[in-house]
Amino acid sequence: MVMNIYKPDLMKVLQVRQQTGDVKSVRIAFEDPARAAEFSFRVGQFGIFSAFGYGESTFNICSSSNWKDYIEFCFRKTGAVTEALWQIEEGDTIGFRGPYGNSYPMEEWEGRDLIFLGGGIAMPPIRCAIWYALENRDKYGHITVVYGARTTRDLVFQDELDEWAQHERTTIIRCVDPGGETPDWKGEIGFVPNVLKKAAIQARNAVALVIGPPIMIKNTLPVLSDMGLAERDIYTSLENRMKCGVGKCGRCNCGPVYVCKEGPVFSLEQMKHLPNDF
Amino acid sequence: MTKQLHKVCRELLESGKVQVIIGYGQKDRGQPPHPVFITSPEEVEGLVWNDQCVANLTTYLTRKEIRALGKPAIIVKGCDARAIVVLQRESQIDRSAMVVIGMACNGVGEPRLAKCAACDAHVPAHVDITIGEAVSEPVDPERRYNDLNVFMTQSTDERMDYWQDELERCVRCYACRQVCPLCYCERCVADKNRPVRFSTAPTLKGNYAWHITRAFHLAGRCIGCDECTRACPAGINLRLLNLSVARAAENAFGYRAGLDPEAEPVIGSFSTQDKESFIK
Amino acid sequence: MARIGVFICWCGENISRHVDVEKLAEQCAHLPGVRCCLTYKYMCSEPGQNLIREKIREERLNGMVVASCSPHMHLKTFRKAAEAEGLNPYLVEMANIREHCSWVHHDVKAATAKAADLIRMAVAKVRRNHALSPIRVPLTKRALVIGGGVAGIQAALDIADAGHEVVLVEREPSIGGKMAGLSETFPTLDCSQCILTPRMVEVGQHPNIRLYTYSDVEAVEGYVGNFSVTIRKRARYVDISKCTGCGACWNACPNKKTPSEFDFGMGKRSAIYVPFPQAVPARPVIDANACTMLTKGKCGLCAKKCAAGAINFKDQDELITEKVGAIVVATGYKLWDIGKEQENAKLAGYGEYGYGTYKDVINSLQFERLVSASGPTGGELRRPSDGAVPKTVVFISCVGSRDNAKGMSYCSKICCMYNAKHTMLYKHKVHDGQAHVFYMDIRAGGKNYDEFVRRAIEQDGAQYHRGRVSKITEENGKLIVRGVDTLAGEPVTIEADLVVLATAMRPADGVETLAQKLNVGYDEYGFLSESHPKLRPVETNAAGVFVCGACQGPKDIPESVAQASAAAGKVQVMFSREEITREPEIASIDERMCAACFTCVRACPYNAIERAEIRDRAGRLIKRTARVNPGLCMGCGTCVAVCPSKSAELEGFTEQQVYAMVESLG
Amino acid sequence: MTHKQPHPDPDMTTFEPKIVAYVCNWCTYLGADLAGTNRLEYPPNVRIIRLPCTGRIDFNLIVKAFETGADAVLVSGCHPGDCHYTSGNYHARRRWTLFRELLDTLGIEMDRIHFTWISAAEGRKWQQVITEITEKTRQMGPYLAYKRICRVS
Amino acid sequence: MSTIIGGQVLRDMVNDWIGDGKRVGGPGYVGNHLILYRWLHRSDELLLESYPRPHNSIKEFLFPSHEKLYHYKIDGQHIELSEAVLPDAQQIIFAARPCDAASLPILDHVFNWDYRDVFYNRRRSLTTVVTLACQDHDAHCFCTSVGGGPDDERGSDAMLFALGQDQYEVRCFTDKGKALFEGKLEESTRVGKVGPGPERRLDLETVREFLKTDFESPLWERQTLRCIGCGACAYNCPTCHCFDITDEKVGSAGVRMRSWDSCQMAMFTVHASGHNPRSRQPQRQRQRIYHKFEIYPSKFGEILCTGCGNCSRVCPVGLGITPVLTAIQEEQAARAGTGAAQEAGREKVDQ
Repeated sequence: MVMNIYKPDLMKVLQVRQQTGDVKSVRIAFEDPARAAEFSFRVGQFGIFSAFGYGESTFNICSSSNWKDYIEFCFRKTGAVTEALWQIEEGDTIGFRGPYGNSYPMEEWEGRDLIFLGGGIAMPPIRCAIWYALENRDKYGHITVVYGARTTRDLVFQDELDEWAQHERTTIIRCVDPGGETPDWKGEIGFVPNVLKKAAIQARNAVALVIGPPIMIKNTLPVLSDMGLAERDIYTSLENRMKCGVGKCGRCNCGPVYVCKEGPVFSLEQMKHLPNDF
Repeated sequence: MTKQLHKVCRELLESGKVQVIIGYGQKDRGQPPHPVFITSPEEVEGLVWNDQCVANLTTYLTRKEIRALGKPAIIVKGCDARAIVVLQRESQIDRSAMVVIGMACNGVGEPRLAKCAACDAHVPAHVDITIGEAVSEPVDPERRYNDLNVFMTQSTDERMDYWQDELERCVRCYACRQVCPLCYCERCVADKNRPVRFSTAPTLKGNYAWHITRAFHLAGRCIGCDECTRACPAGINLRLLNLSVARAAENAFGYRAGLDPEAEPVIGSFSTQDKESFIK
Repeated sequence: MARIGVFICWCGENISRHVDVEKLAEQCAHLPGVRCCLTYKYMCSEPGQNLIREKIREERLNGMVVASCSPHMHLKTFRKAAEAEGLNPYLVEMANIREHCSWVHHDVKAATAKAADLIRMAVAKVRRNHALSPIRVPLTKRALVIGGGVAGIQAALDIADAGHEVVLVEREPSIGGKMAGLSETFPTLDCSQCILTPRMVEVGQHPNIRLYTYSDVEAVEGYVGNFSVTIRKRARYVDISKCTGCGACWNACPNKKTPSEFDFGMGKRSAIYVPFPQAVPARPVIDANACTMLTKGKCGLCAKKCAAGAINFKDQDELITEKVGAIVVATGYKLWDIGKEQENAKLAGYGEYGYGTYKDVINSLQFERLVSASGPTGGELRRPSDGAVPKTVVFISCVGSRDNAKGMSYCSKICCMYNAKHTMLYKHKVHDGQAHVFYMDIRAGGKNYDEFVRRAIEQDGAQYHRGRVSKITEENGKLIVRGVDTLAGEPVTIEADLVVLATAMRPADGVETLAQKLNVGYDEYGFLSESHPKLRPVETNAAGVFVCGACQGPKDIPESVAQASAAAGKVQVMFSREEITREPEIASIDERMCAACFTCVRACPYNAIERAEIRDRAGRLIKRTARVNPGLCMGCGTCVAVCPSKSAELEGFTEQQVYAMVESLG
Repeated sequence: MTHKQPHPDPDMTTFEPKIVAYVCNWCTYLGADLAGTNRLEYPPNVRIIRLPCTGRIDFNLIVKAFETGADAVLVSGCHPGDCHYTSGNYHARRRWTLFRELLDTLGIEMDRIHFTWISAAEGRKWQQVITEITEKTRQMGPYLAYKRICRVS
Repeated sequence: MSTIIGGQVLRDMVNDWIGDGKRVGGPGYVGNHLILYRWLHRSDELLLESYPRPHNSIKEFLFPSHEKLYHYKIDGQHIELSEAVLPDAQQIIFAARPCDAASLPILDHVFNWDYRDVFYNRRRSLTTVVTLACQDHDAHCFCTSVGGGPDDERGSDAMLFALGQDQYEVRCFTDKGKALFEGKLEESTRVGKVGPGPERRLDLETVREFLKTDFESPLWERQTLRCIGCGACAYNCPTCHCFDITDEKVGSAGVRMRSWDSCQMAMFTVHASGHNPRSRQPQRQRQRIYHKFEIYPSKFGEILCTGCGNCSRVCPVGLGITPVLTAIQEEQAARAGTGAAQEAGREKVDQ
């Protein structure tokens, strides 16, 4: 059968959870069992999801690659496609093609401490890495997660944050921007970089994954380098606009790379070679 | 006229009255003049004026990149000047914060552009400085819309076939929109997808809806500078559509765009005495 | 929304007779997003609504389409039912498969297909509806009543008695309207003045009623709860606060020749006059055209005679602005002046009856004046031509009414009753006189109405001829009335001394311009359009504007008074709350995308869009934009259509919803 | 190049024209309701889309109706002067005066687009207008030219 | 030894191809003065002489302005996908210009690296390219500056060389070319004429040096201010290949459509959050030049430009690539300032 690289697989919607006022996470599975069997991906990769009649959008696959019977993605209602996806219910059918892009070098990170820093809607791309690390707990050192959002209502996957806190050698720190807390808020108050500095984690041979709005990344880097992380140990995932996902349509081209092929995961060292055009 | 233009522009720049001159330059003789932005008095020599200066420079007055250069002086022909009147009426520009240099013009383009045959604005109106002389006498509507009248002698089916061939070539490069001084929207309705009002793919269906939308958004506004027709790489005669809505506004409401800054625009206002014969 | 419920109503058999509701339910169950689809015999009934509420709970519906009658009928009903169950009312849409489908298409297959399309469109729309909550708007608890006839008086008194301030505007120098001019009223023959005058006095003295007589409504701005009404108080040339009503001025006035409008030209009055003795306010007014002092500057006797010095020839019109929350229109009626010349071509008038040429051919209101005790002849019936007591009087019904060819096609409803009354009054005044009535049908449907007409015929000997009058000619002092009596089957010729025409009842002059000022609809005859003939007879499509009495259609006094109280009731319902909740279906503008061309500002009929500026914290101008004032916007959507970049959006009819409806027909 | 030989003509008798009607909520919609309450029968080919006022009816909607396969489009609202929003129909009248010229230039068949004023009291006129348009469109047959333009999927 | 063919024989061959169902694309008149590549109905629409080159490119025949990727049908909760119908008619591009044909091998890279684009490849395999060597050129042509020339064989299956009096020399380079002219050629000794080709004005080495270092240079702003942000240059360029995927829905069925897009469009790179890395027009112009002369060469080893000059030919404001590259060259020359560097700079240009 001639391989039409743009044609998606049909996916059955298993479960839809509303995370916040405008963010939902959706669990989907392949309708075609053969495709389900042969499908695999690595954490950090993304997929392109179709709302038929409206178009396609790019989201990270936020479930762990070890979970075989479904994949999950998370989105905020901003445009035409996400508005259509907002209306899907259990039992509906949507399209998915992927996995695309590179992934977190989990093998390279084995034996090292992991620091995950997430801001706002950026938790999903980190969540898959955290689950993967927890499922191979012994391969990794201490895991620290600092996850911040504007207000308590904007925090995503709150139930799982609690679950992660149960694991040993794992520190989960939640924070909200000043003024976003509620009276019974037990977590930290402040921006992620400051909370991280306050936590004063001793990072022995650590690796960091930072995903969030550009301003958060800019302020977090100095804190991490003070903690002794080299630029090649700090990774992020770029949020470029993508359309084809297969390195053809030119949309995600930034400097020498096609972010959808050579990215979206880059170390800071690699990012040095990119013009600030992302 | 060019020397006169250089003198005027040098004075304007030196006196600090304006920070940039939007005019025509022609570095390489082989190619037609193109828009230039002169910011220092020395560069004024780079300005040219001849009958090849076809572009309508007023489209730059609403561009944020050009506004950043400071208070402009702009060189306009008679047809271009009318765009300034419309832009002023639609509160897009502050007329007092610019100097408009009107060039007398007896027709531009090699071969002569179609619009120049029925031009009644050889001497630009509502300008601050006029350079050169020309005689512009009124043109009766019959001659102004002659191209359209000739086209309309064809039957409905012939016209439909004609436009199906023409609009099939459109590849939606949007040159007609980007070159038009009156297409200044923050984000064009063609770029909005909630909802998608017409297909953005260059299907014949999408092209029909796009060109209907573009032409109708010029109803009672199009000044007939015909930049869209010149800019279209597929050679589609958009002039006919513009003439159609212009003629409609003139026949029905005696209104011609860009002549009188105080006139009430056609769309958005109404008169209880508007005549029509098609509503049953 | 993706959990939609579709509820298809049989409407007894109004829908199910031409629309196969079961097959329809099957088809619509497959529409995208539809979770449950069922039919019921009477969806709007109690059990029907309970079924809906149960389904909302059971299926956790977040959107609902009711396929039944017109939204104008029951949209509010179903939205209330949804709201009671916690579903936002604006997530409920209706598909009109009755008035627009089963009632007008009798081919079952085509009607069912059309119903399916209408439901598909409604589902496509409701899936894109937003949950809205009504807009809260402050309320001015004052009412304006336009027209001081019996309806206006009743409405004003009811509202004032409920403790709210009322502004009553009457065009004539005194309130009382047409009823004040009547002699006695059917069916009880009690004297019109006796039952009306106490109410008029009550109005005059009511602390909550501010009375503007001899005044018109100049302009109305604003919207429900916040109207600003400009009233033109025409120059009266008499300061009613000083005047004691002693009458010295109108007795002294030399000009007694002006035809009295109140007597419809039957009597005369002076230049400074009080229309009728029981006028409220019982203060005179100077007729500027008749007073020689005002026209030629000569005379001024009245001023000399006035002890209170109340007369002021320099008086000017005065424009007064009143803030009111609700408006009741009670402008009443006029009888059709059926002479030859008519204001528009369609009306041909009844030249053949000689009205306007023969002095003794008068209309019913003129007859009322002649037999009224306060009338020009003091109650004695005398012919206008020579003052003789007419021995034979002919009353003609349906003059201009029920006549598609050259008059009004509707029935004026009260003529049969007052014709019978007139024959009785005539008998009581001229015992040996003979009354004849030409009629088509006797319409006497009210309480004791038919008995009243029987009495006129059997006891007072009125001769009723079932037939029309073809022509009236005058020969040597007698009016020859040629007609036919279809029951007797032969022509009838009567030599009458007096002919009274019961002409068609039409709305008062100038009601169209007033309606346009108030944005109220009116029909081809000028009667104001009520919001719904059966369910909302006293409301209009303009929120906060109510109608009662003859301005809404021909009716008699009991009905006018009943409607007046109904309108007053509606105003009191409105004033019972501290604020008005307004429909949230209004426009809004995406200020990031607006190109600030302000075409919408020009186009908005309510000036609800203003030019605004967006500045950063340092006060630097970022951009200009248009901005909608939610209090003024009435939701017409013109701004959406004229906006080139479609930055304007109208809730309830957003672009996404309308395009979804059209595309669902694809 | 769209090869422009028209479709084989479907035989006229079975052709049912599809008519999209954009109507204003206060007058024409109620006029249609009145036609219903008076049981004035008319052909079932029309699909009514209710909008608050003719002022709200966007020119793109006419084009979109043809795109979704309509053979005729009707736009109807309150008579001048009767508009519930006072001036919506005046704006619409001016808009259609200009828009018709543009569509005529583009070769759109103008007798497939109808504009009428129908008040809430004119149930009979609604019946007449719909019957007339349906018959006229039935004779003209399906709008092949625009269907050819829209051959997408 | 050379092989030649008569003009009339060529025209008959074109009619035969069209006759037996092949699709033939070539330059033809549009209106009375514009020449564009179009699908041809009859050979007399073909235009072979007296013009430098058409204003659009043969990209239209291999990577059309819009094409269907796949169909879908929605029924309640269930969705059905079906393949789009791929073309199967042979395609012959006749009388293309060498700078058009040269674009095909360049485009093959992007459409086949890692994922293979079945749509492009299918049309590419069905296509035979017959080019016509250039007799003359206009002020916009700069093929010689990017490794091309009036008789550049890249991408052509066969090439015609005008001999005058309606006679052409034919050189077949590939089996497809040979198969096409099977039995139609006559032996001859005459060799077709070739125009001189535009004088080489640009030196890509200096340009690439500038690009490597001067991403933030004010030159970009100065040179590209007049760009109005339309897509005319990209859509008429033989090598620009960016596209958008949109959804066309009618009723409950629809099709996913691929159509041309351009980095010059304001909305090309806008993020879902509203942030747009290239929000100003000079940034977008810079991206176009970087992608063509720095990024594509470093990734695929080919310059993404064949020097056809269409970008400046169709640009409403007389911009395109040549004015910017010339300005870069002048900047580099000026920056080299005095001494040997300048000498070397000029010498390199003269080759």
